[in-house]
Amino acid sequence: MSEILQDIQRKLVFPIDFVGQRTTHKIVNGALFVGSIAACLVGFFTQSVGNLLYCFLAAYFTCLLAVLPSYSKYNKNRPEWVHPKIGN
Amino acid sequence: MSKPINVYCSADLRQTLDEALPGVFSRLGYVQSFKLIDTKLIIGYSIAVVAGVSFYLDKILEYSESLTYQKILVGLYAALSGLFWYFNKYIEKNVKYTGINKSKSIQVAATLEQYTLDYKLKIRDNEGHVVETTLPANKVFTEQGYLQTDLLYKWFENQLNDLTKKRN
Amino acid sequence: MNIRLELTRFLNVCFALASAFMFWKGLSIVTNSHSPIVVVLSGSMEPAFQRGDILFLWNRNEYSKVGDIVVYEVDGKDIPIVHRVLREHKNENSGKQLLLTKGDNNAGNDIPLYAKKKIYLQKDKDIVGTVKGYIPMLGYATIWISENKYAKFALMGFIGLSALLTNE
Amino acid sequence: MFSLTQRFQQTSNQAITCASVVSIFIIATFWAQLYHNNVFSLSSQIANVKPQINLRTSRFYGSVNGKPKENLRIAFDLDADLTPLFNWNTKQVFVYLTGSYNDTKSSSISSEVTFWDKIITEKADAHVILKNVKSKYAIWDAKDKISEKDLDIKLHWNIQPWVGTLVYGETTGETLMTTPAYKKN
Repeated sequence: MSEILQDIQRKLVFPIDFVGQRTTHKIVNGALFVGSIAACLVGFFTQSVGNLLYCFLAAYFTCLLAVLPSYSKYNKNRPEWVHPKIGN
Repeated sequence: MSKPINVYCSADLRQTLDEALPGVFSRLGYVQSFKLIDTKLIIGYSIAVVAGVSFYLDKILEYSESLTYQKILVGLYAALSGLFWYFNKYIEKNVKYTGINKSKSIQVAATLEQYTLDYKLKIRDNEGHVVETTLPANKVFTEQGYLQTDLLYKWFENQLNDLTKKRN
Repeated sequence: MNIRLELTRFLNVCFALASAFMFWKGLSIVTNSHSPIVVVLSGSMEPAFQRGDILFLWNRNEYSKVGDIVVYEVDGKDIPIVHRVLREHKNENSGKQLLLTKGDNNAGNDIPLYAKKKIYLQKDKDIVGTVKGYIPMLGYATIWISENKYAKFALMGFIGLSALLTNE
Repeated sequence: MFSLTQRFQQTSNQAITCASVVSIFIIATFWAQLYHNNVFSLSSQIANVKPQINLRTSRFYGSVNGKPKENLRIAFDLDADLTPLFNWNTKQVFVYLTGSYNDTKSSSISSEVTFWDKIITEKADAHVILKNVKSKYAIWDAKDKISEKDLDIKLHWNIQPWVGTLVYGETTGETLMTTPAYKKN
């Protein structure tokens, strides 16, 4: 059971490099911050909690779209790792 | 060797390196001192025991019957958690290894920040000499996620030579 | 095998479970209610509360007021009920208070729901807490889990596994 | 952020943090609007309160062991404009008419009962005008008699928000009513 789950977990990794990780972190923080403020403004001026919720969800899903896939631009700065000695 | 890790996960890198330290230093002739680790484990497990007792009392007693005990246990839990936090922050201070080689003792503190691969080390001996250095994790890991212990050993050997040079 | 390493890893699992449980216990002591956060299970308070809404309770008030939304438990039934206080009769000499409740969406009062022969609830015995705050919808997951036994096991397994697999 | 699940978790965590800050914003503006509209001093007119008492023997009308219980119903007029209670975080307003009274023998025994209530979900319906309406509930006391008591009748309201704390308040303009002695017909 746990082996299967571990296997699934390993397949779902889609890694990105360290520079990419820092970029996505910044994107998430920035986009959600801006999105929250926009949602508050839209919601307040239309006087509708529903609009606020839609706005906020839009920001959230945009974020997911921007950071979830391992786009190749997040993988341009892969460091050089050690090459294992043959016969090891 | 054990399971491969994902080399792009900073937490995995740090944990694997932390756990490799005792092996490297024992090859260098050091005997590990477990004082800090044991203290930490004792505090940690007393927290777990307090929570366990609280959970058990919650199962066997009615809410109103167990209330007094629960108040004490929650207080104890808060106090111990505070102690644990204090210990991590002001006493352990990221010290990952303490060891003695004859008359020399050595303390290794290490951190690896999120989203980086730089393992930052502070090696201190009993005479107060300190070496601050950085080990880029890509110098000791393969892309597949295996730690090359030999490379790690050699790297530490060089660092300790630096420390010895400083002393003389 | 390194016993300290295993102990440290196991401790992290313990911490994950212990902190969640002790937070709950701490909250229940502060609010003086044995379940300070409840999820609405029935539609009897619609449109105020729908199934899946999360309610925050407070039970340090000595008496309830008419119009308060209270959560109460009836002897022999293990599902707490969220309804509104329709009337109250209090005796400040004895500190006792009798309450009659009704669901906003129900036609009649709650007498048919009370234990046999009772036509009132007692504030000090039956009331779990008064509703103070509210978050819509988020509790729907817990309804799904409690009404689907496989989901419960899956969740427990998932929590345990993710605690074992993640290093942070 | 190295793996798909981590990125998902991190984004969701961050979103939850932001959502709680946004909720605080909603709650704060909600309260500010309530105070701005002076909702805690709204007035209501309650008039023409006519009590009527009869005897019931059902458990659902307060009777214990088949002993008859005095039940009270009233008819009343009501005019209250609750429009200011509606703002962007108001999901519904629950408005209820209560009577409070003390026990005739001991002043430390007191009661409050609900005669009538209504759920308002639309701002357009928030101006309540009622003429000679019968109370929704039959009232009895915890003891035997509801007759010959002085009831203080008041209109209360309770806002259920979309998110945040419940808000309670009462309107000014209370009326006194004395219930008659019960007469057998």
